[in-house]
Amino acid sequence: MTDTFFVPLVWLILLPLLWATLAFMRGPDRGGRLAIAGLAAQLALASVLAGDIAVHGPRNHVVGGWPEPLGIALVADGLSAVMLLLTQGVTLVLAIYARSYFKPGASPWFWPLAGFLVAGMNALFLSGDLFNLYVTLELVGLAAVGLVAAGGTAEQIAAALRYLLATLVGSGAYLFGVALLYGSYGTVSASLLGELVGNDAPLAVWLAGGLMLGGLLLKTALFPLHFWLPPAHGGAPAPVSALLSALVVKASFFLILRLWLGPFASLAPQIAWLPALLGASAILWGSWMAIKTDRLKMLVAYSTVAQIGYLFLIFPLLGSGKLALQAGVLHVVAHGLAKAAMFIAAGTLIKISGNERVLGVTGTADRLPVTVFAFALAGVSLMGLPPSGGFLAKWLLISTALAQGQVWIAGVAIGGGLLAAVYVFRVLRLAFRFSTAGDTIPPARPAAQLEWTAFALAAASIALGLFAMPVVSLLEGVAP
Amino acid sequence: MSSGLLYAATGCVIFALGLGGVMLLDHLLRRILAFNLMGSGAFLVLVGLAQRDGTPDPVPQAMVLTGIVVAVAATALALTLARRWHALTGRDEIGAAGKQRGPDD
Amino acid sequence: MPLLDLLSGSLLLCGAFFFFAGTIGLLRFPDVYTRLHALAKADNLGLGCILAGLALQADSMALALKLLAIWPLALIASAAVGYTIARRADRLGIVPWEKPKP
Amino acid sequence: MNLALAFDVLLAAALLWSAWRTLSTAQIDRAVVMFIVFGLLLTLAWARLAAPDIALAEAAIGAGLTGALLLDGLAALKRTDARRPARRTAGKVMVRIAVISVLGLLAGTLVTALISLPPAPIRLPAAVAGDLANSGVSHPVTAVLLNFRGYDTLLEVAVLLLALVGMLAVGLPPAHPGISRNSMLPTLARYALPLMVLAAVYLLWAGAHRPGGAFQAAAVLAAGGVLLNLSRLQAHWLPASRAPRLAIAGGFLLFLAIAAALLAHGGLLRYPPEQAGLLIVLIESGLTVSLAVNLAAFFLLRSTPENGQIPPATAPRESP
Amino acid sequence: MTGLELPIALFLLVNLAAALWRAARGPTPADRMLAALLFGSTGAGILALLAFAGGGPALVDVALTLALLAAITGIAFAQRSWQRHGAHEGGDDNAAP
Repeated sequence: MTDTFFVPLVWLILLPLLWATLAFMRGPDRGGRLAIAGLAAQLALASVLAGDIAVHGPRNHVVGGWPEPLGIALVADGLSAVMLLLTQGVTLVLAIYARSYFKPGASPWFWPLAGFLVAGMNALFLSGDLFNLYVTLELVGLAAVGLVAAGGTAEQIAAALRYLLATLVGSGAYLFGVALLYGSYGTVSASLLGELVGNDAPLAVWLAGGLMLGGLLLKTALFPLHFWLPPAHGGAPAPVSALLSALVVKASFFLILRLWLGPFASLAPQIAWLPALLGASAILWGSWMAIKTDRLKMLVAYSTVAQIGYLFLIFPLLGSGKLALQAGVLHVVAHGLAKAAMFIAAGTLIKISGNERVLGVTGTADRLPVTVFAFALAGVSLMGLPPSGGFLAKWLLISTALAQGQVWIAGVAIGGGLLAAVYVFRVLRLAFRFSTAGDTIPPARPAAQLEWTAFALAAASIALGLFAMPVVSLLEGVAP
Repeated sequence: MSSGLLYAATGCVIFALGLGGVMLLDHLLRRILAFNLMGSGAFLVLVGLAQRDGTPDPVPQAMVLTGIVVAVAATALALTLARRWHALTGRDEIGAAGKQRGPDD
Repeated sequence: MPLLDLLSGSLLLCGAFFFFAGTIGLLRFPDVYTRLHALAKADNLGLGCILAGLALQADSMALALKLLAIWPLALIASAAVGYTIARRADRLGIVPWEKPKP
Repeated sequence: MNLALAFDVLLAAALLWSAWRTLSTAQIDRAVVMFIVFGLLLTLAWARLAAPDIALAEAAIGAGLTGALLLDGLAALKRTDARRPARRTAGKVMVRIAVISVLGLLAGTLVTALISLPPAPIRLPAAVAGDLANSGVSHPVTAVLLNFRGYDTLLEVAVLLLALVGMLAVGLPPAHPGISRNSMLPTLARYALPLMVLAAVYLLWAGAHRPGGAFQAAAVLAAGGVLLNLSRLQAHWLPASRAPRLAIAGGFLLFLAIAAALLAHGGLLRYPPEQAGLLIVLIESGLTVSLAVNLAAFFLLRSTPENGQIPPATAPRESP
Repeated sequence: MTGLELPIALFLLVNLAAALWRAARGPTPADRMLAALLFGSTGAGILALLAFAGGGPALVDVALTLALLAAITGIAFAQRSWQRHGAHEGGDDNAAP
């Protein structure tokens, strides 16, 4: 075994493909342990890769030994490393949760689907080729749809169908953009396109950018293209909702960021106000719906709609310095951890109380202290209170916005935090209330894995605020 | 106008037709067909535009082959979902894409 | 080889004629059974002539054989499908058209 | 040449018209037929675009599998196709008009953008031709698919496998008991199947040096599976049946294993030039089996077994 | 090459366009299917002609594949989806567990 064999960034793609296929081969309900072992190995690989990048800068792998533009290059920079770490870490914890959450037969093909999902996301974070990214987008999209539908109720099937159509339209528009780019420049390599696309780009390239951005915004569920998200994320089984909200929407966001900073860097600044404006609307609309809805997981799903909005507030600020990018990526990580925690905490609450309404959490703090505490911690991060990762992200965002004179962005960020407080406290107030019905419900104790996984994720989201330096320093090397 | 460019232009219109179909039509099967039209339009642009000077280009051709496989996969999954939905509810539509008839209201 | 070209060309024209006749039949005949009949003509004769005409021009034996192999395939397919569709039409109670009595 | 241009213009018009009718025709079964017609026209377009590989794939997949899948899905979905009264409020009509005009504008802008596009600065066909000798195959498209961009193909096979897992997770439709016993069909299938296998082997073999390859071969084989099932010579597969799963996973795992083993050789899918041909043949053979079973499973895999005989209840309904 | 290939291919395409009209019009589902089948055989003819009009011998393989598989759509149509309107025949999805 030579040292070329052990290339972490390649194995991050091959390993999940391998265990997903093995799980499929072994049949329904099989592969859980394999998946956890694989994910643990992947987490180690991602850490090694991140360490490599921190020391040596971005890593490349030329697939097949054919340099671009003929071949495909895999590229790992600090941004990829952060996303990879987040993905492996969150998925590993969720896998442990899912193993006790799903009873045999409840979601027999969860493991292969999750494996392909992770493989698709890892491949997406690492690809430097726009057409290859299309294939990874489809891998992620179809896996996510399968996971949503796996619950099997009519509601879930409808959510999955709506999601499928949205994701297919999104990737179709993206593919069309790729076709236009190939026609214009004769290559689909992101790095080469970055050099070729200039201010004088022909109309076809602008159209390509618009179509790709539009398609990816639909996949990221940015307001007003968010219509498919609440039923899909709110209706899916809890571990699936967590995967989708914490990671999958971030994958298409990552790709937007990559295109924005890479191939379209010279065109993008002229329309930067648009995503920011939509982001601000998303924060207001999503928060308002989260305050209004009467179902617990719907509340969490609408909170995702709102939190996605923050990610797009950074776009007008990207022009000067790294701070905006760091704020955005910190928000991705903080929200990923917090939202995964919140969804699985909500899942446990619903599973134990048997009630999926927000009112169903009444009095659960007595019986499920760890889960309610996890929910509260995740809420702290979403609201952006210190010392959480959410706080740090928001603080960076607000100070950058103020430094650049974009006061309205700072205002929206602060307002969004207050709105988040309203919907988080709406749940917590009920949880800490005495329940009159509490005595009639048998005091079922959930498995420790269900409670402590949520706690671990929520605690990580808080701890991010204290130990953010590694993440921030990884992003130093990302080309703007 | 070279034949590559002619088919690329045709692809643009087919793509727009398909996009409109997915957005505006009701029947699930028809929306699946519309999505396939979208894909075919994009494929025509990919190959046609790259070959607008008349020389065949194997790279976009290989990409289209990959794209066709992906489209078949997506179609099969979409059909299964549509049939499952029909089996559960007897309906063949889920409401237009922009309209929220989700479980939350 | 002008004779070969002449033969090939006339076979191609002949094929075109049969295809044309088949399409006319498909458009003009009154019911599914008669249209099926028209389609069978087009398939069998039109395609056969065209393929034979092209086979005469083939520069390799393999290509000529491949061209001629298409024909029986098309014959089998049209026979099977024609039979299946006609049978199904009959089962579904579609009554064959008859010339209106004067 | 003017005739060629006339051919292209007429074909483009027919493509547009069939696409439009697919979306606009009132009945859903007409829409499916128009779509199948669209696929056949598209095959001709690929032929005109000097893309015989795509034409082969489109012909094999469109005429075989997709058509059968759509018609089978149509049978399931149209039973309740009672014409709903059009509920068109003024607001909806406005949205409709807005969307259509935006898309019309988009299409128009796209076409103008394409016409005025300057030539591309990078020309890949030359690069492909330059490295073809080291790719292990002599057909450029196969070289791109399995070597230069083999990583795309690896992920694409994963997508196909994933779609099947997704179908299993969603819940498969039950077996179709079939409409009528047709004595002609088994005979046809018995004649046609060996020819299909022969054609598939030929396409697989051809792929190395001329248009063809694993996917086209697999599509033909899958069509054979569909034909066997339609003529009741092959029963449906069940989610629990292990053999199809093993076959599907096998070819993909072989591809993964070779891709990974080549890491030791310097990079993912980095074939040593002298063994590239052999390795590509190995991968393509595995993939043909795997893809064929995977594609056929889209049609054959069902949630309930077929009892193999016509249920008595069907017979009376057959007669008028 | 006799020079007739492309004109005849064009002529067959005109024929196809006429058949397209039948495909769109019906009146019975079978008529639409017949038109689609005519597309299969005429398509094979056009492909073979195009092969000799500069398209290259690979198009003969396409024609062969098309002819080989042309029957499947028609059979799937007859066996699966051609039913009287409103008739509830077998293969009921509602029987799913």
